[in-house]
Formats: sequence, structure tokens, C-alpha cells
Amino acid sequence: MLKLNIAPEKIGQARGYAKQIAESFDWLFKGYSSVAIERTILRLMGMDGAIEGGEPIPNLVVDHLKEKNILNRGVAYWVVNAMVAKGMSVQEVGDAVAQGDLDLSQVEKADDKLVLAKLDELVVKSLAHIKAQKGFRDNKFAEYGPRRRPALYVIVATGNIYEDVTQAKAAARQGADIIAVIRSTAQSLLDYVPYGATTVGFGGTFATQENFKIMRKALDEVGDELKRYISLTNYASGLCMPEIAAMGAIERLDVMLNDAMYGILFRDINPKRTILDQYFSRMINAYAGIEIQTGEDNYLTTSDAIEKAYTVTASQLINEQFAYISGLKPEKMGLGHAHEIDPTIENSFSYELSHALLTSTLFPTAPTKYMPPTKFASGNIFKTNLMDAMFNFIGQVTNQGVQLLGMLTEAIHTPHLADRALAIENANYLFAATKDFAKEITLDPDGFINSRANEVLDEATKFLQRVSEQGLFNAMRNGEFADIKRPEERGKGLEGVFQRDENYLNPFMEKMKEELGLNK
Amino acid sequence: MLKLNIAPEKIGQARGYAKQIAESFDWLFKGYSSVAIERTILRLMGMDGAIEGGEPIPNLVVDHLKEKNILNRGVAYWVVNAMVAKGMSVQEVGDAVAQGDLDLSQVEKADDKLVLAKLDELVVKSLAHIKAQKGFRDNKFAEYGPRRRPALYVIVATGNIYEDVTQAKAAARQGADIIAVIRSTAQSLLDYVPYGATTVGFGGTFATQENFKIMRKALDEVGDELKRYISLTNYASGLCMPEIAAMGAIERLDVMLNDAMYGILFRDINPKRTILDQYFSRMINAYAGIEIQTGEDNYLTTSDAIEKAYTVTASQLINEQFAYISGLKPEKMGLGHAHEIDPTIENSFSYELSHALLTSTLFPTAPTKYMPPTKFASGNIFKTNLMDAMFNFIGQVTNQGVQLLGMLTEAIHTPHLADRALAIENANYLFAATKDFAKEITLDPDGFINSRANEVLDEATKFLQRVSEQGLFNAMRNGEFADIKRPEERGKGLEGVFQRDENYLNPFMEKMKEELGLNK
Amino acid sequence: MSKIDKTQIRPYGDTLNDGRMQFSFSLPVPCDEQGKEAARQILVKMGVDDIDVCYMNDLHEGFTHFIAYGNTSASVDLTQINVKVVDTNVMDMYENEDFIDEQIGRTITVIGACIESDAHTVGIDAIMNMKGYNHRYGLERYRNINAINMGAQVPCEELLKKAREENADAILVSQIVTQKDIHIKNLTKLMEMAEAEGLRDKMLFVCGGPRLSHELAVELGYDAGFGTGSYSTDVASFISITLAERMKK
Amino acid sequence: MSKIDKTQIRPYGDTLNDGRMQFSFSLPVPCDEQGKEAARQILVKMGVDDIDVCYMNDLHEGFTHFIAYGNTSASVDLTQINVKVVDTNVMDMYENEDFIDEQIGRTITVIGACIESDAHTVGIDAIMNMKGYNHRYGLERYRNINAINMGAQVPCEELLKKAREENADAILVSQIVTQKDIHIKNLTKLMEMAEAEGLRDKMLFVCGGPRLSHELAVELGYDAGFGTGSYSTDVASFISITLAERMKK
Ligand code: B12
Ligand code: B12
Ligand SMILES: Cc1ncc(COP(=O)(O)O)c(C=O)c1O
Ligand SMILES: Cc1ncc(COP(=O)(O)O)c(C=O)c1O
Repeated sequence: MLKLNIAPEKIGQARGYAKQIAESFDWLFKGYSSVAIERTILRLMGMDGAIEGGEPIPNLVVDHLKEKNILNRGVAYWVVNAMVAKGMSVQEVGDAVAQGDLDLSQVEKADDKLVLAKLDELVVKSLAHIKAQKGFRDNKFAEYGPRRRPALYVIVATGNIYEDVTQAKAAARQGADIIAVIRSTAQSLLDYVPYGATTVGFGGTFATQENFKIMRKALDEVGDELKRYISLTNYASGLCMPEIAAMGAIERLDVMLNDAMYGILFRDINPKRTILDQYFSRMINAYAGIEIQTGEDNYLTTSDAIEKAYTVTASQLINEQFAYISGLKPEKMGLGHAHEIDPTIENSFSYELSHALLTSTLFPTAPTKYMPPTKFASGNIFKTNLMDAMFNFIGQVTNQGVQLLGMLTEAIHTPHLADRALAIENANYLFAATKDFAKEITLDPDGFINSRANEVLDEATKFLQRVSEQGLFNAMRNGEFADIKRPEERGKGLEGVFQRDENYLNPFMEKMKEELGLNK
Repeated sequence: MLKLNIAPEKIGQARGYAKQIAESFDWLFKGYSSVAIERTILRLMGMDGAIEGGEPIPNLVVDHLKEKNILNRGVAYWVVNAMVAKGMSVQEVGDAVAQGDLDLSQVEKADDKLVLAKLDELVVKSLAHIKAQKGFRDNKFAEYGPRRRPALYVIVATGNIYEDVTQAKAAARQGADIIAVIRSTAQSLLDYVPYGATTVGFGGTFATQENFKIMRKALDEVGDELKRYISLTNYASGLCMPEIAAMGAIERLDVMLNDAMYGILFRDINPKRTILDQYFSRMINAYAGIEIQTGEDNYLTTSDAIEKAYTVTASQLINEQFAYISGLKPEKMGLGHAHEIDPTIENSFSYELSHALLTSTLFPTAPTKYMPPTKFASGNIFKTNLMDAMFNFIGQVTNQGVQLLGMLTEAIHTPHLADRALAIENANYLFAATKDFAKEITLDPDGFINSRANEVLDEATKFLQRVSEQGLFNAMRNGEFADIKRPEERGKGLEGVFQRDENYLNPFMEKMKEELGLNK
Repeated sequence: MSKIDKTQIRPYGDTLNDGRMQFSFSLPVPCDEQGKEAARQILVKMGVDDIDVCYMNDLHEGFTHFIAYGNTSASVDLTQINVKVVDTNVMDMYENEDFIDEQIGRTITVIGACIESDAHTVGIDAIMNMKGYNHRYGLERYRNINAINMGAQVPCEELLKKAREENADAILVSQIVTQKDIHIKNLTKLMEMAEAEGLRDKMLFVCGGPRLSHELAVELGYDAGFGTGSYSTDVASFISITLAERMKK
Repeated sequence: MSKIDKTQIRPYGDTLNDGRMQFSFSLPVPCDEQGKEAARQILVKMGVDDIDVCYMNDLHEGFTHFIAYGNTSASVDLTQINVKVVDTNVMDMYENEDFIDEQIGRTITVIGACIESDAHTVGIDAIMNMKGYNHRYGLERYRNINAINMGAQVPCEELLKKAREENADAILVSQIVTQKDIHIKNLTKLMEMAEAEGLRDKMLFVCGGPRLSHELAVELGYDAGFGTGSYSTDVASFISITLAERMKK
């Protein structure tokens, strides 16, 4: 059996540091909220839409409360108060605020009991819908059978949601298990979620609720034909993490890119804002049965995959601990890593095997997300296809959860229709060819693969210890991660973080925590 | 360490049967000769050329003696007798016979001592040249370093020797270690060797001495530039086995396709003729330091690679024993096998690994020749390239001697210039990536790979036992090999086999046997 | 996605009618910017634009390999394309045997061969041998087909001689090697000889091979042609249905 | 092999001037003989003959993927192709440092950035960062180069502002994303702004990226362009030699 020789205590130690790092944020999770979290509450209550010019109603409502200096109590109270006081629906309140017809700070205070009752009604209804979506998914998997492992994950990235649908359906029929709709680059940095169906964008089109709905419908149709549930992925990361998570929960996405630190490190979003938002965002994912995926591959697109292998391991362990805090189960933690070793070096296969095995050893039940070669992909499509084959070989023998298929045209363009079919064929061939190979072999206990994995884990442990000693925010300030300095008081979106007052209400979070058993 | 668990006694048993099979041909080797052997003697003495119409002089001389019913004494005596009696050179004798100007049966008998002395002079001179060629090769390897293992072996097959030269030189510069010049199909069936440089042919151009010379010169030039000795391969098999071997020895080919049974099974050449010719042919190869390659791949182009895997093993063992009898050392036995398993079956990688390991386990010092996927290659060049990658992976980890590179266009055309470069790149990438992987792993002793290899060996042993009980010729008559019946008294070229009389002379064979230590 | 106009079909990369194609070829030019520009211009001359020569590799001896993407302006009218295809129903072996019993009422004789220089028997064997191919038995196994497989490198003369002797209902010819269009030459030769000998209309002439299509076969005067991925069932069905029809006339 | 006629360069498969090329493309056609014929006809319209559509695969949703080989009749005259290339000598870091000392006599200031929407910094970092790329140190390490790397997604305005402030000798712009020709648009924008601000002739403008060539760069008004596989040494040499030449004038 292909297995690493790693002392369980060593793993325990690394995990312990990561736990310490993640568990030091109680002050933040309990004491703060953000504009994104508040907009999420509005969306979960059922508020939607945008004004001409594109600004979403939830943004306008939150901005309004902020302007009135009463956001610290949370949107939930103010909006429901207006609903009760004025007998309006959620949407009517939102539209009226957006039109400037309603000043929430001026609405007479309704009876607190009535407000709470109304709120409860909204929460129950909303969470019932999400639970129904989860149930629907669970039933489909029960009916059609579970997802294969490694699952075949392909991206569509035409920049036009309708063209994406064609490609996604074709991909599903070609054998894909999971379709990821790549979003227009740097949507992370938008402090709102665009509205409606979109046909433009940059290397992808926007993550919008309508786009989610369109793609979900298409995949449900094709999935029923194929008698296979086709999973849908999009990105939560960025300034709207919890909002997009909520939209995904509502529209039944199945997988969400959701990394606890990606925004900070790779998008210069404020650390406080990110850690806070990811907390609620992941809780929604957990509640909705959505599998998250983390972005460790990003460490290796700029740094060397051997030298910086430990950063992947360290990040995975931190991501895991933050995920636990939000109520995610290991079965839903798609921790990331990537096959980015220079193909010209000797024994690149053994290096990669060692790194990939380390990931599946540390997270045996997680549907780990294995990213393909990208950095060393070249215009030589034949060679890139071979690199993808080695990647698929390793994905199969190390039992990765999700194989994010490499494209032979990685260095040239976002995938063409035929590129995806060739990628699926590549994976199917390699997976079948090496199906039980892992059962056949044992690693030399003192060999390179074992010692390399131990070395990476050691480096990661040392690193996590250093970070836990400094505290995550200080470590980021000091440039410990990805060689970039990210001070706590800098970065985008800090102004959207606020302290809760003693009357603050986030009834969704409370209910979810309760149901997820997070109130111990 | 990647190693099979096979009981040495089991291997010994299989080898024992093969030995019995091969060693039962003393009567043939001692009592018979063939027209091809006689032509070879003439060529080794220095006779060459062809008449208008293309018939080679050596053929005309042998036919002449046959017609005169005096061939049983061997050409050597008659030609040298004429030389001594008439004071002619070898070539003059040949030309005169060809022109009908000389009847060798009518030449007065010269003093036997003089004839033998002249003969000896010719033999010494000729073998000195061959030894010099061998020495040249040995020196080049000493100077530039030994061939890598697996060596990169590519074919050129344009059908035009000059176009072949361009492609061969380019291939050498791209990294090839061995160039095989594919010959026009079914040259096997010609009972003469065409003459001169040729620019036509069918999936290759003819094996001629001039073509050998042209290609040798080109490869020497490029090799000196690259500081790498580039080996040259062609085919001996067929009705001219020893003749072509002699030409290869003279022109310094380094590798020769030379299978003891190919001609019988796959070309319907007479069994006696083939076994007899291969004996002398291989002796020449051995003397000249030429590495032979056998054609076990042919079993799998028509039969199933799993079902008929044992035929490959059995044939390798028989080929090995015949090679020993001709004085070949294991280091020069390029026994063949092929990666021909249906890529759609599960665990094709493990199957292939098992079969390839069996070959390198049975013949650890032999420069085994590993043939690529061909049968399941399709017009999908991207997929074929992947199959070639798996083949290269296995070639590296099982330490094959020679990797006959697969082409991504295998199902379409004989290789284009760029196809070969992509094939070399594929091999170089896979070889480097998996360089020391075999050192890292151990096989499960009771796993599939081990038991599969044992199973194949068992089947081969049973088969060899059956053949040894019947005798090779009877087994062939009964269709034991490749499902084809080949009776001893049928097949092409039988009329070219004759019994030696008591005065028969083959001074080259005698000298070689002596020097190769085959006279014990 | 916009609607597809069947009269103007163009290649599709990731957007309808983008015309995107991939090219790979070698040129006798140096591996440098001048060579790369030569590669681009070859494509320009072929009506390609928006060209991205994304890879070049020195093949040595003065040659360079290029990989490129570009948009072609070429389009075809799908509605005007009518290819001849074998359109008889496909029956499995048992159905076919019954069909022969009922509609023909006697055993059919079929003679197969790889003709002339071609020695690739795997294809014709896949069609004819007992064992068959991909879970379809070959013609030899059909209860009421007398299948004679002459094997490799059969001269046209011999094939026709045998066909006459056996009073064949159909001749099956395989041609795998296509270098320098040798398959066309060989197939043409057989057909001309058959016509000269007056055999053409006495039996069905069927050919097959990886580069053969029904269209091409018909062009060469054959009754049917079968390419890559054909099965015994396709051929057997074609033969028995066509024979039955001819008998009716 | 026959002699190559440089005025009539054609693709080479395995015989001079055979014109053989490989094609791969998808069409919105069914995966059948009609679709295959459509694929063939696309190639015919592109001037290709002797076409072998050797593979087709159903991509579903009405599309089919084809792989084909064929002979193009296109040829180019290599003697007429003159591409502009950066032709300054390439010095290593130490030589270059000495050259700057001797020929320029002061520290050079170079400002780099990925402009506008582009966030791919690996390329410009390879040129500029201390560490460098493939055993060549980046410009930051050059003793007498003041290298300022502004990083990702820098608006043109900011880059030019910085260049003015720092009195830059050269600007280095990276453009990796090329979808919908965004790189052309961004590079044009920068150049137009530089001209409007009167900065164009005050400094060298150099750009780079995988789809950029010197030829294209010059067309867009830049002094030089560097594609895939460029090194810091190429760029540094170009800058110092060109600056030194300009100083002489
Ligand atoms: C196996 C093989 C051989 C074996 C053949 C063994 C045998 N007894 O058949 C051996 C090793 C002997 C061989 C020899 C040679 N081969 Co070869 N061979 C192949 C190979 C690898 C596979 C062919 C095959 O068996 N395919 C599987 C069968 C099932 O498919 P198929 O033939 O297409 O048949 C199907 C259909 O076409 C159709 N069909 C075929 N025939 C018929 C007939 C009828 C009536 C019907 C209805 C249907 C039908 O139905 C079949 C089932 O679906 C191909 C490469 C490849 N992967 O295609 C090269 C290939 C065909 N060979 C090639 C060459 C050049 C040669 C040689 C000339 C090499 C040499 N210099 O010695 C010799 C020539 C032999 C000769 N005189 O013909 C070239 C041909 C190039 C070209 N396009 O012209 C190829 C493409 C390899 C290459 N890239 O160079 N070969
Ligand atoms: C790494 C990478 C990323 C990383 C970038 C990290 C970073 N900090 O740079 C991340 C993950 C962030 C990323 C994001 C995206 N990426 Co990206 N990415 C790549 C990838 C894998 C490698 C690029 C690379 O680093 N190459 C290595 C360097 C050394 O080579 P180079 O850039 O060509 O640089 C050399 C030369 O060009 C030259 N050079 C370059 N610049 C300059 C400048 C000067 C002055 C000079 C002299 C020379 C020079 O010298 C360098 C050294 O030789 C490529 C695919 C590939 N293999 O090429 C895709 C790729 C470039 N990305 C792509 C896309 C679409 C995106 C996204 C839009 C995806 C999305 N929807 O989010 C975003 C967009 C980000 C943005 N706004 O630009 C596409 C672009 C398609 C196209 N042709 O337009 C590619 C081709 C992948 C694909 N097939 O889809 N990406
Ligand atoms: C975790 C994660 N989130 C989000 C993104 C991309 O989104 P954006 O470009 O909006 O930051 C990525 C891209 O690689 C990612 O890895
Ligand atoms: C051992 C051996 N000899 C010879 C040949 C080919 O030569 P010919 O076509 O003349 O039989 C082959 C072809 O595969 C072979 O394997």
C-alpha cells in the first residue's frame, strides 16, 4: 500500500499549532461584523435586486444604516423593525431605502417581541429553503450514487454565461463531475455582487445569483439525463465572501472556493475583514452542505514548488482549523495543493508524489483539491498534455478528492471545447491505467519520498510554531506568508468592519451555530 | 527497490527447456549450409557488385556452383581455387562467372596447400577489418562514454536513403542514441541483397551495403560533433540473414534485428533455412560486436497482449539460447517485448509493468528492446502521445536497455521530422521525472504485479516444456507458435539449403568459432 | 450561445464562429524570429488571421517545428453536404442468420483478403475470424455464411480466381497501408481486373481500412466501404440485405 | 534530400516541400460521415489537399472534434522576410555594470510594472527581482541600476507619474493576458498618454510578455519588445547600450 511513514505525533504537533492560530480569533468573531455580513443577512432574508447603474439594494441598505451610524446593531433589527412597523415586505423595505423614500433610523420602534417573531419567521423560512436545497442534493447523490474519487473537475471560462452553459453541458456529457464557472478576474475586490445574467468579463464572467441559477438549471437537466449529479463550483473569496456563500446556498452550488487567507495575501484585502467574513461565509457553506476549496496553489504560482512546499502544508492546516470553527466537517474540506514542480528537474515525479501524498496523509477524509501544472505549461501543447498525465497519475495513486484537470493549452488560452474533452480523456485513461497501483507498492521507509514528506512537514511545523507565537496578524505583518507584508490596519475593506453593539443581532448566524452544534 | 519475487529455480527450469530446444540443432549446424551462407562467404572474401538488372555477383556465383552440382563443397574452395589457378582476384572471379566467362567446375585444381593459404590470407584480412570496425566502435564508446540506458531508439522510414540521412542527423541532434533505418517491407523474402544506394521502397528503403555506408558516415559525422557515438540499426532477418549480418559487420552497424524464428513464423520462410542462417548470422554479429534485437513484439501485433504474454517470454528464452550457441554474450542480446495492452482496460499500467519487469528480471544484463504501443494507437495523436508516456515511464523504472520510441502519429504515417522530436522529448521528460522512482518502491509480494509475472512465467514454462518434448520443428508444424502451422518441409527458401560434403569449407565460420571460443 | 447557421459552419474554439484552429508543422527555416514570421505567413496565406505562433522548437538540420493557433475565415454549408453512407440496418449475428434463412434461403459465400503488397490482416481478421472483435463474432461463425479468409498479400489475380471457383457472393478487400496512395492504386487494379473478367456484376465488392470511407469506395466502383471502427455486423448486414434486395429484383 | 529553395518555403512532413501539416479543430456538426466531410471541406477551402481526417470525437451539444493531416499549397519567400529583432549584444551582469560605469557614468533608473488589469507579475519579476530567473540575476541586483518594480495592476497614469518623479531612463511594461487583444489596447493607451505628456522621448519604452515580439513592440511605438524566454541580461544590455548610443549623439 502506498503510504507515508510519518509519526502521528508529528502530525498532531503541526495541527496543534494551527489550532492555536485559528482559535485566537474569538474576540473578532464575537465582537465584530462587516458590511458584507450585513448584506448577507439581507440576502438571506430575501432582499435582492439592484438599481439602475447596478448598485445592489442590499449594499444601499447597509450603506444607509452606516451613514446613519446605526449599523452597529445590525441590519436585521432595522429592516425587520421597518417591516413590522410599516407592514412592508423585505423587498419593499429595500426598494424604498434604495429610492431614498425610507429612512430606517426614523422608523418608529415596533414591539421588540413582534420584531423578533418576524425575524424568526424569516430565518426559519430562509433556512428551510437552504435545507431543502441540501436535501435535494443529498437525494440526488443517493439516487445516482456518490461522486467518483478523484472527481473530474473542469472549468468553463468563456466570459459569457450562455456560452459557459454550452461548454459546461458538453463537459458533463464528456464525463466531468464538477463544473467550475471561472469568474471575471479580481471580482474579489468588488465590495458588492453584480446583478443579473452577465455576458462580459475577463477570463470568466461574474459570479451573480442569476448566473448561478442559470448554470444550476442547465447542470440539473444534463445530470438527470446522465443519471449523475453534476456539481457546480464558483468562488466565494473576496470582499463579498459571506454574500456569495449565501447566494450559493440559495441556488444550490455544491462547491465554493473559500480560503481563509487568500484575500489577504493575494488580493491585499484587510486581514480583519477577511478572517471575519470567512468565518460566517464558511458557516453558511457548512450549513448548506457546500464543500469548500482552498487556494494553496496560489503560493506556488509565484514561488518555487519545492522550496515553498511547506507553505502549502501550513496553509492547509490553518484552513482546516478555521473550517472546524465554522462548523465544516472534514468531508467538506477541499484543501488545495498543486503540481507545480519544474518538469526539467530530475525526479520531479517523486517530488510531486511525496507532496501529494503528504496532503492526503494529513487529510485522509478531505476531498482534497489537486491543481494541475500551470506555471511550467508552455505553448508546446503536446508536452503540457504529458505533464497533465503525470499529474493525473499522481492524483489517482494518492487518492485525491478532486482532480482539477489540466488543459494542454494552459499556456495559451482559457479552455476550448476540445481541450476539455482531451483533458477528460487524459484523466480517464490515467485513472483506469493506474487504478489499483497504489495497492501494489510500498515506499522505502528511508527513501527520498518518505524523507521529503517528513522534511516538508517539519518545515511547516516550524513555520506554524513561529506564526502561533507571533499570532497570525503579526506574522502577516512581518511578511511570514508568501513573502508579502500585510499589516492588520491596511488593505482593502477595513472600513467595512465594525464593532457590534450590545443589541447586535445576526439571527442567521445564531441559528446556524445552534444547528451546527457550534455553541458548546 | 522495484523487484519481482520469482523463485530462481522457476527461472532455471524455463531456461532449461529453452536450452534443450536450441541445443538439438547440432546436426543442422554441422551438416548443412545454405545459399545465403555461401554468398556471405563470398562477401566476406570481398566479392561485391551486381550485374545490370540488379542481380548481385555473389548470387550468380552461388547459383552457378549449384547448377554445376558442386556447391556442397562450399563456395570458398571453388572461388579460391580459381583465384590461385588463374591468378585472379576475388572480384575478377566473380565478375567472370557473372559474365559467363568462367566455369568454376572446369578450372584445373590448384595445389590444396596454396588454396588453403590463399583462403587463410583472405579470412585474416577480412576479419581484421571487422575487428578494426569493432575496435573503432569500442574506442568511440570509451571516448564519449557508454550509451545511456534506456537508450533512445528512433526509426527513419522515408523510403529514400538521402531523406533518411537528413532525418537521422536531426534525430541524433535531438537526442537519439540509436537510429534504425527501416527497410522496405518484406525484404525478408528477397533471396538476394539489393545493390547500391536506393531511394524507393515501401515504408522504408532497402537494406543495402551502400545504404549502410551512407548512413554510417552521416552518423559518424554528427556523432563526432555531438561527442556521442550514434548507433546504427538495420534488419538482418529473412532469406539473407548472414549476408546482411556480414554487410553490417563490414560497414559497422551496431545493432541488427535478428530473431531466430521471425522468418519462419511471420514470413513463412522455411524452418531449416532460418535456423541454419540465423546460426551463422548471429555468429558474425557476435564476432563484430553487434548487438542483436529480437522480434517478440510481432506476437502481440496480432494476438492479445495479456492472453499471449507467455509467448513473448518463451520466445525470448529460445532466442537467448540460440544466441549463446552463436557466441553472443548477454550484453549483446536485445531481447524484445512490447507495450501492447489495450489502454481501455483497468490497471493496464500494472499489467505492463509486470510484463516489462519479467523481461528485465529474466535478462538482467541484456539490453532488452522495449517496443511502444502501436496496435492501440489511434488517429488521436494526443492520446497516443499519452500511451507513449506510460510506455516511457515503464521503460525507465524497469530499466530496459533500449526504448524504441513510440510516435504520436503511429496510427497515421511513418514518422515526420517533428513527430520524432516530440517522441524524444516525451522520453526525456518521463525518464528524468521517474529517474530513481524504482529505487523508492517495493512490490507487494502477493500483489497483482508479482502474481501476474509468475503466472506468465509459468505459462511460458509449460509451453517450453511442451515444445522441448516435441522438438522445435514438430512444435512449429503443430501450430504451437503464434497459432500458425509451419512444417519443416515447407516455406520459402528450402531449396537453398544443402548438405555439406566431407570436403566442405567455411573458413570464416571456423575462424570465428575459434576466436569466440565455440569449439569446446 | 447564438443559434448555429448550418449554411455557414466555422470552427469553434470557445465562441460560436470564432474560427479557431490549432496547427502544427515544420518548416525548413531557422528557429528564430524570422522563422517564426515565416510560419505566421504560411498561415496568413491559408486565410488564417489572429495568429498566435505559441511554440517553436529547433529540429536541427535547418528545420523548425511550430505550433500555432489562428482563426480561419473558411466556412462550409452543411446543408449542401451529402455523403454516401452505408445505410442498411445493422443486425446482430442471430438476426442476420435468420434473415439469410428467410430472405436468401441458402448459404452465402464471402471471400476476404489483404490484396497486393498489404500484409495487415488484423483488420480483415476482425471482420472475418471466428473470434471477431469487440464482442462481435466474425463472419466465419455465421451459420449460413461460408467465409474464406485468404489472408495477407494476395495478388488480385488469385483473389478473383478464388472468387470464381467458389462462386462467391461477395469479395472483401482490406487495404491498410496508404503511403503514396497505394490503397487507391490497388483497389483500382482489382476493380479493373474484375470488370475485364466480367466478374464485377456477379458479386458484391466491399472494401475496408482506416482511410477508407463508403464515399471513396463507391467512387472507386465498389458497392460499399468501411472505415475505422467497423464491425462484422455492419458488413454482414450490408451484404445480406443487399443480396436479398438484388434477388427480389 | 534536394536543395532548399529559400524563396519557396513550404511545410515539411518527411519529404522536402510535401507541405504536410497537422490540424485540430471543432465544428458544430454531428460526429458522423457528414461532419467529417464538413471538416475536410473546411481544409479544402484553406487550400489543403490530400486530406486525412484521422480522428473525430463527439464533444456533445452538437460539436465534434477533428484531427487531420493535409498538404498545404501555401509557400513563403524567406528572403523577403525581415523581422525587426533586438540586435544589441548581450552582456552578463558584470560586463553590463562595467559598461554602464564606462559609457554612461551614472546610475540608470528603470521602472517596471504590469499595467492596467494585468496581475501576472512573474514575468516582470523574472526580469527585475534580485533573485532573477534561470541563473541570471534581475535588474535590482545590478550595482548601478536603480530598479523600481511597481508590481501588478498599475494604472498607466501612476506608472508615468512615477517615471516623471524618478526621472526614469527606461520604463518596463509587462502584458501577459491577451484575451480579446487587451495587451494591445493597454500598451497603446500607455504610449498615447506618454506622448500626450511629452514623456515619450525622455526615456526608453520597453515591453514584454509571452505574445509580444520586438516587431510588434516597435509597431506600437515602443523601443523594444521581449517575448517568452527573455532574460534580464537581454533587457539590461539593450537598455544600457541604447542609452549609451543616444548619449553619444
Ligand atoms: C499491426 C501493424 C503491423 C503488423 C501487421 C500484422 C498483421 N498480421 O496484420 C506488422 C508488424 C506485420 C506490420 C508491418 C508493417 N507495417 Co504496420 N502497422 C500495424 C499497426 C500498428 C496496427 C494495424 C492494426 O492492426 N489495426 C487494428 C485493426 C483492427 O484496425 P484496421 O486495420 O483499421 O481495421 C478496421 C477497419 O479499418 C476495418 N477494415 C479493415 N480492413 C477491412 C476490410 C473490410 C472488407 C472491411 C469491411 C473492413 C475493414 O475494420 C477493421 C475493424 O474495425 C498500424 C498502426 C496503427 N495503430 O494503425 C501500423 C501501420 C499500418 N503499419 C505501417 C507500415 C508502414 C508497415 C510496414 C510497411 C513497416 C515496414 N517497413 O516493414 C510493414 C508493412 C507490412 C505490409 N506489407 O503491409 C504504417 C502504414 C503507414 C501508411 N499510412 O501507409 C502504420 C500506420 C504504422 C506507421 N505509423 O508507420 N504492421
Ligand atoms: C501564474 C499565473 C497566474 C497567477 C499570477 C501570479 C502572479 N503574481 O504573477 C494567478 C493565479 C494570480 C493568475 C491569475 C489569472 N490568470 Co493567469 N496564469 C498564470 C500562468 C500559469 C503562468 C504565467 C507565468 O507566470 N509565466 C512564467 C513567466 C516567467 O513567463 P512570462 O510571464 O511569459 O514572462 C517572460 C516573458 O514573457 C518576458 N516578459 C514578461 N513580461 C515582461 C516585461 C518586460 C519589460 C520584459 C522585458 C520581458 C517580459 O520575460 C519573462 C521571462 O522570460 C499562465 C499560464 C502559462 N503557463 O503561461 C496563466 C495565464 C496567463 N492566466 C490566464 C488568466 C485568464 C488568468 C485570470 C484572468 C484567471 C481568472 N479569471 O481569475 C487571472 C487574471 C489575473 C490578472 N488580472 O491578470 C490566462 C491568460 C489567457 C490569455 N491568453 O489571455 C493564462 C494563459 C492561463 C489560461 N490558459 O487561461 N494567473
Ligand atoms: C481561493 C481563491 N479564490 C478566488 C480566486 C479568484 O478570484 P479573484 O480573481 O476574484 O480573486 C482564486 C484564484 O485563483 C482562488 O484561488
Ligand atoms: C525481427 C524482425 N525482422 C524483420 C522485420 C521486418 O523486415 P521484413 O518486412 O523484411 O520481414 C521485423 C519487423 O517488424 C522484425 O520484427
